[in-house]
Amino acid sequence: MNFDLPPEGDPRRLEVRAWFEAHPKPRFREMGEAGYVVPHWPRPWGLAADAELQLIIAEEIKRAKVTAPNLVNPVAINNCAQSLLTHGTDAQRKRFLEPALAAEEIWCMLFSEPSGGSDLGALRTTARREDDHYVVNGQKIWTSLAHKAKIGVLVARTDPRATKHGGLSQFLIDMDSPGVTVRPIIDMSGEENEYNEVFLDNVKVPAERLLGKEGEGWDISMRQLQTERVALSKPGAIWGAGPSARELVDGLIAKGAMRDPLIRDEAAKLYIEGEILRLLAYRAFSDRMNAKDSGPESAARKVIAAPHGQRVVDLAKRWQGMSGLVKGAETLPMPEHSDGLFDDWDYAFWFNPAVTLGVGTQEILKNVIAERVLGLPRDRDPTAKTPWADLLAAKLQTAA
Amino acid sequence: MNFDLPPEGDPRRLEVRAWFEAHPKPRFREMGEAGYVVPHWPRPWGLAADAELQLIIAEEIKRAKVTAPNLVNPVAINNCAQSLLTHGTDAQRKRFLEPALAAEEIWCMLFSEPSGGSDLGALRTTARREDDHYVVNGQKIWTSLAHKAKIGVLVARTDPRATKHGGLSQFLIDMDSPGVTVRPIIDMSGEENEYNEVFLDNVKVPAERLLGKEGEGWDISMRQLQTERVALSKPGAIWGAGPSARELVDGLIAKGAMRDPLIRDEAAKLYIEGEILRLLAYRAFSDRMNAKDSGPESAARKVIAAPHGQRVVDLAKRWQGMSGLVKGAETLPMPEHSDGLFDDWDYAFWFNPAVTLGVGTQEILKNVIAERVLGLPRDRDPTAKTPWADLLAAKLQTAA
Amino acid sequence: MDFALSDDNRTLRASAQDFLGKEIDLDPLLRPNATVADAGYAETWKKMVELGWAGLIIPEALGGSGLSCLDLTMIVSEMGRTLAPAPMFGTLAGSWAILEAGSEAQQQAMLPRVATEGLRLALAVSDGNGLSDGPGSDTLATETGSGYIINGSKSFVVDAEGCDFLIVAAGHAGKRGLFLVDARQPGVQIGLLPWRDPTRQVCAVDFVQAAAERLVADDTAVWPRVRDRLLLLLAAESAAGLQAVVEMTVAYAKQRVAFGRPIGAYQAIKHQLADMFSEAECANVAVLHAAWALSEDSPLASRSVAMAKSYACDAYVAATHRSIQIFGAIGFTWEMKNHLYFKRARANAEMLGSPAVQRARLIDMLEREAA
Amino acid sequence: MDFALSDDNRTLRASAQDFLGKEIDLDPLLRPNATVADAGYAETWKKMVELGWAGLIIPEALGGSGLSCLDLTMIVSEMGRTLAPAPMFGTLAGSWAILEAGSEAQQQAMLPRVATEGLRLALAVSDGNGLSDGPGSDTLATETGSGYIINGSKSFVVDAEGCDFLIVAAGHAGKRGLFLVDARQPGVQIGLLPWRDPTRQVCAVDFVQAAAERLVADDTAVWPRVRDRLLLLLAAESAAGLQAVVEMTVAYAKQRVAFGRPIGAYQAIKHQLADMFSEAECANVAVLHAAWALSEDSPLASRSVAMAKSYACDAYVAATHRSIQIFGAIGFTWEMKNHLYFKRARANAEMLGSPAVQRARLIDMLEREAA
Repeated sequence: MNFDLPPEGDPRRLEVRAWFEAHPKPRFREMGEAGYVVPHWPRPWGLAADAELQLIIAEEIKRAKVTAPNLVNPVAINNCAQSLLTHGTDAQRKRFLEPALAAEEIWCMLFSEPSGGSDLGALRTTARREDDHYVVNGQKIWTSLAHKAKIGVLVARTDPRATKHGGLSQFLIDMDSPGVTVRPIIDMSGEENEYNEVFLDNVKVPAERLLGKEGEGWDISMRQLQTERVALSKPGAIWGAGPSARELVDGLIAKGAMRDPLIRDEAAKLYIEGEILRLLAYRAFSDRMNAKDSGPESAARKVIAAPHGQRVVDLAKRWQGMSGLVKGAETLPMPEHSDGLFDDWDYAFWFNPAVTLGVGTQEILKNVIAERVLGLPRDRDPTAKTPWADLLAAKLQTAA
Repeated sequence: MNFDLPPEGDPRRLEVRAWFEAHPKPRFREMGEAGYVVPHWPRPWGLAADAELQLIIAEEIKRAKVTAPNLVNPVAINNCAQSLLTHGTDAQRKRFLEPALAAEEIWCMLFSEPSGGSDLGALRTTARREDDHYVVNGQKIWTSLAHKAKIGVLVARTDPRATKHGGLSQFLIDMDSPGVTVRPIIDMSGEENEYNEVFLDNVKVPAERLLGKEGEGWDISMRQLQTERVALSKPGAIWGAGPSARELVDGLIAKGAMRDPLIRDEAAKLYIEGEILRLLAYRAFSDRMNAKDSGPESAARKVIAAPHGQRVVDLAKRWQGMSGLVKGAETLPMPEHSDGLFDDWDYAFWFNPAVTLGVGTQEILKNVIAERVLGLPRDRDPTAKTPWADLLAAKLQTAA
Repeated sequence: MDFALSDDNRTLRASAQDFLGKEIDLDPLLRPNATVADAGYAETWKKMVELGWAGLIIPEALGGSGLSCLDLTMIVSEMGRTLAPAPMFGTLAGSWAILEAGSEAQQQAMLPRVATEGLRLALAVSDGNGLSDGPGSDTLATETGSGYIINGSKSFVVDAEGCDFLIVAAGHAGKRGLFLVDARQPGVQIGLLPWRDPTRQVCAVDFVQAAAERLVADDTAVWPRVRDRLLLLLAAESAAGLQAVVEMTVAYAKQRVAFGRPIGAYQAIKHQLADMFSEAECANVAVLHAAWALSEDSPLASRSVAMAKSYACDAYVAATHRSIQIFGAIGFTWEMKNHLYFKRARANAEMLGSPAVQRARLIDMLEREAA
Repeated sequence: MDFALSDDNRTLRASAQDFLGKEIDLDPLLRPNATVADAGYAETWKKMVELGWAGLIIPEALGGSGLSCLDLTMIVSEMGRTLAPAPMFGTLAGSWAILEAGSEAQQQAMLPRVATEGLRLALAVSDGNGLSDGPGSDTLATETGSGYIINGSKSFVVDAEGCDFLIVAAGHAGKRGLFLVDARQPGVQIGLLPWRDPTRQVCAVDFVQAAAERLVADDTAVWPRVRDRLLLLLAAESAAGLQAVVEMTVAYAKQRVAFGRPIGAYQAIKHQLADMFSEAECANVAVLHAAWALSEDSPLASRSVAMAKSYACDAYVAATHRSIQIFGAIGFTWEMKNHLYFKRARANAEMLGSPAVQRARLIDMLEREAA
């Protein structure tokens, strides 16, 4: 056991650092060719890197002050594109992977629907096969990046006679297809830069855009969301981004706020939890390094991480007192380099209720732990085994 | 609206006080004849008193430093004897009420069973009719006062072909009958003065000891437990008895412990909650005065009161530091007059986990609020409608 | 002893419910950058004046209704439940200040106009850090021959913009006094703060050589009494808002379906709602006791008010967060009301001393009593 | 970088599990008034000595195994999981004190006997209020010609009764020093405290003209290092006990039936168990990091230990309470193990500084670093 991260003199680190010194402002395509966009993928896209090398590359990207491509095209790079390795055709890999990894084509996930919520399998968007294409109708919601995306990863129902999970398929659709309309959602922070609604009105999707086989949509999507859960559970307050408990404590010390023993104790609790979350994230990394599946245990990390982040920004907000209600008032300081929107303490606070909404509510995560890790009996979903069409007919999708 | 309690000069108060001055050490039977044991009952047992008069009598009993009879015979006086008014025969009222109200015959409740827990309806004790009596077999647990009791209020299954709730009946049994064995339970405080196991081995119970009709046992018992819930929700830490948040705060001030701002804030939270619980208890009283059914809202009070009490004794315990682990070490002070065991801070702490176990777990109480007050869908009990004998045959009482 | 509301209380509450139910429409606030002005702030006030609500706490002799704090609570609770945008807070605050600190002549000059004409007031006590108990050195009054001149600035002044008179806490001769200031003079500059709670109008005010009249009573005696009443207001709004949030969340949980059942059928949700309901009951009784104690001028009033403010605000903050969680992602959008309650809860919690500050005050009071 | 346990770590843990699984039987404690003596306290220690566990942290040169803190954690965690009653805590504490404060000669004189003969030690640092960081004025040492004489008293001394030597913190010349005291001399009176946790032996000790030998090193340099190791011990015990409690509660929830289903099928129970599991994961990784940091003599070690103690103890206290709730009334009886874990958790939380004290220390350290 060794909690030290790869040291400064690590030869692999030196090699990566040398590359970034030779390419001071690399284009993403260059980084992709070097294998630095998805180092854990097999060649030619990645380097088949172990977890330590992945960490080294991530740290060196940060050190070189280069924007990480996965910040620009997270849906493709963190979640979905990997499915093409296992379920895609050669033609699909050829068409999609390069522009995705170079962040030249932004992807978005067309998963959630207004009627669905955490019951993703109850989605209503349909894809009807006609000759050499599918015709898609429906509505998606909570789609990050939809307004910037060229490619949408769509889950839609291709077989209404199958069960709610069994009748789903996944497609890679062009977001500029006729019939696709994107409308931003203004969230309670007052900003509209995060989420969108997407309306799909008789959208024609060529049959070769089907990923995997018909009916595999549920399994493929679940694997993609699982990946997201790992990526999202770092100790920044907002899904790993934004301020962490370290910044909270540094800021409170700098502002002299630790003189208040109530703040002192609360900040200490958060600091401890934040350090533990950091260790858990590294351990998940390390487990992968030891070829051990981190699996549903990662849900445990997220179940702690999400409310942790909310309490971090809450304490920072309460430290402001009355001024905390004034937009633009002085907040705790943040480090100079900024990774994005959430690095603003004020914005992070007004956004924070979403943290426990996105990517599996707390309740679902706790069920995952209880059922898959602890082996407790499963919650029954009375709609799981019935053909979708029968559910619709029985109106089992409206209130009992 | 008027939050003042009945004033000193209230004529009814003066009358009660005069009685206690004339009877400085009253026997319970005298108090019973004066109507002061169950003032809310109709005459001749009570005074048909409104809530205000009940409160006056309770206060004057305390003021006269007389032990309240319901502390000595709580099961009869607080919970069960009242059922004889509605469900008993004349002969039963004649036989049981006077000695019960005079606390000359102590009662106990033979309800809970080892296999049942909060699912009281799943009890297994049977009462088989034979000629002019019933033969009772089974085991009861968590019976307070069984070692002192003359009369046991027994719930047993008289009809195994009925549903789990439908086949139950209630009896008033003699605790000195052959076949009744009482064994004390030693609880985690190390004391054995609170609970017992009761074994019932071919106990003969005369048929005239049946209360109400066969099959009414569930309804009668539920009403008795409901009464208990109201009685138990005063702001003392242990079901209304023992130290309250006021004593906590007084003690911490007296000991100079409020200098610690963490203790100060926690104590303040508890003080506030304690005062609110006091108001809620009075309001329930007042509602009764206005002939308004306080009903399941009292579950809300209990749901707050139980963990409140646990936090009160927990903070007092943590104030002791290491010494808190030493039996007999100095605790926070308590007022001079003591109402019983729980007035010891140390004992109250080591007893406290039981507070959320007795009389409806927190989970059951929250279900009551959610379902009966808020109108949310009921938890399904898949065993509710099936004949008990079939449940037994299907082993639906063991793990799935 | 009677813990139930009187028939008069109930009637008052019902009439407030009736009026506000018809009058208040928060939909205009569910668009970005909307302000109270878009939600009928001025228009609603006009109707309130017609109803006599401008003079609720002003004695009948001065043209008002002379309601007790308990009566008043019936109305302001309903305003809290509906998040009614209207300049009630400022006018109540100003009226109390004049009632407590003004001479008879000053009361005569101002309060009948408030009660009958709907003259709008605002109370400027907080400094830029939100402290309202300080010495007031951020704003200073200078005596002139005919009166006073005020210079300085105040912040977090509720309902200042559009008001007619400000009552300003300002330092003078080393002490803090309360001054009556005509808000419409050039030396008074009022600016809207970018306040996160869009249902309330909160301002910063600068004074440059502003003419002022001193209210006669000593601020140290007056301010605690005014503050207690304002704390009651915040607590009452919060307890009632909390109840509204519980109701709307329960309704949603009955209707929203997941995995084939209403989400309110799941224990995880049921138990959260049961907790929220229980806390709402607690907040409600705490507020009623505080209102009654103030009405009776009970020696326990300050303590009771501090308790009500601390409890109700904490519970409101927790429940409005929880409500968004139960609604799910839709509850996080600007077009739902959830965030309005969330923001009101956060703001009320901070105004005039956070829950933790109230708790510290409570123990102070208990310690003084024990000593 | 490798966050997984090494094969050596795993082997060590497995062998500890194996031994303790066979050896430890808590049933004798599930009768009232039983003490550690009834649960094999002395007998288990004999076997531990045979296994070499008496000298785990004593260097190989002095006859021990020279384990790192990380290695040691594998074993003491298993003792925490099984609540093993045996004089390990006292002997480890004493050994560390001698290792850190003793001269080479003192180490040579004592530690080989500990490692090979199972000489039992106990560390007497806490005063009657449970403070272990004070100046030691409750116990004073006086120099004599040949050595020292100690007078005074100590409390909360773990494993004192039956021990061979005490290491005592006593005041001398205005400073606190550590003194080696033969526990079997008449001037040393050891009394069992009526300690609520029946799995641990805790004593009060009086010294009347007790002969003592001074350990050479300065206490102010030594005590923080010893304390860090003892805090790790408590944290490791707590994290492992927590895991045991989660496991036994999950097992019970699968088997106990209410309303026709295992109680573990209800969301209310499932979610509590999920929370307990998650906190156990957190406690575990916090302890491993602290153990590793101490093993590496990392500058972060003190901080990491304070964090592990605070987190693991809080989580252990919460989970042992929760466990009784999930077991229901049966979990409240003396005949079940639940209360043993509950009491160990409460005791560990208070020993050597409560979780709140550890948090205050943590911020102190962070502030010093920031300054």
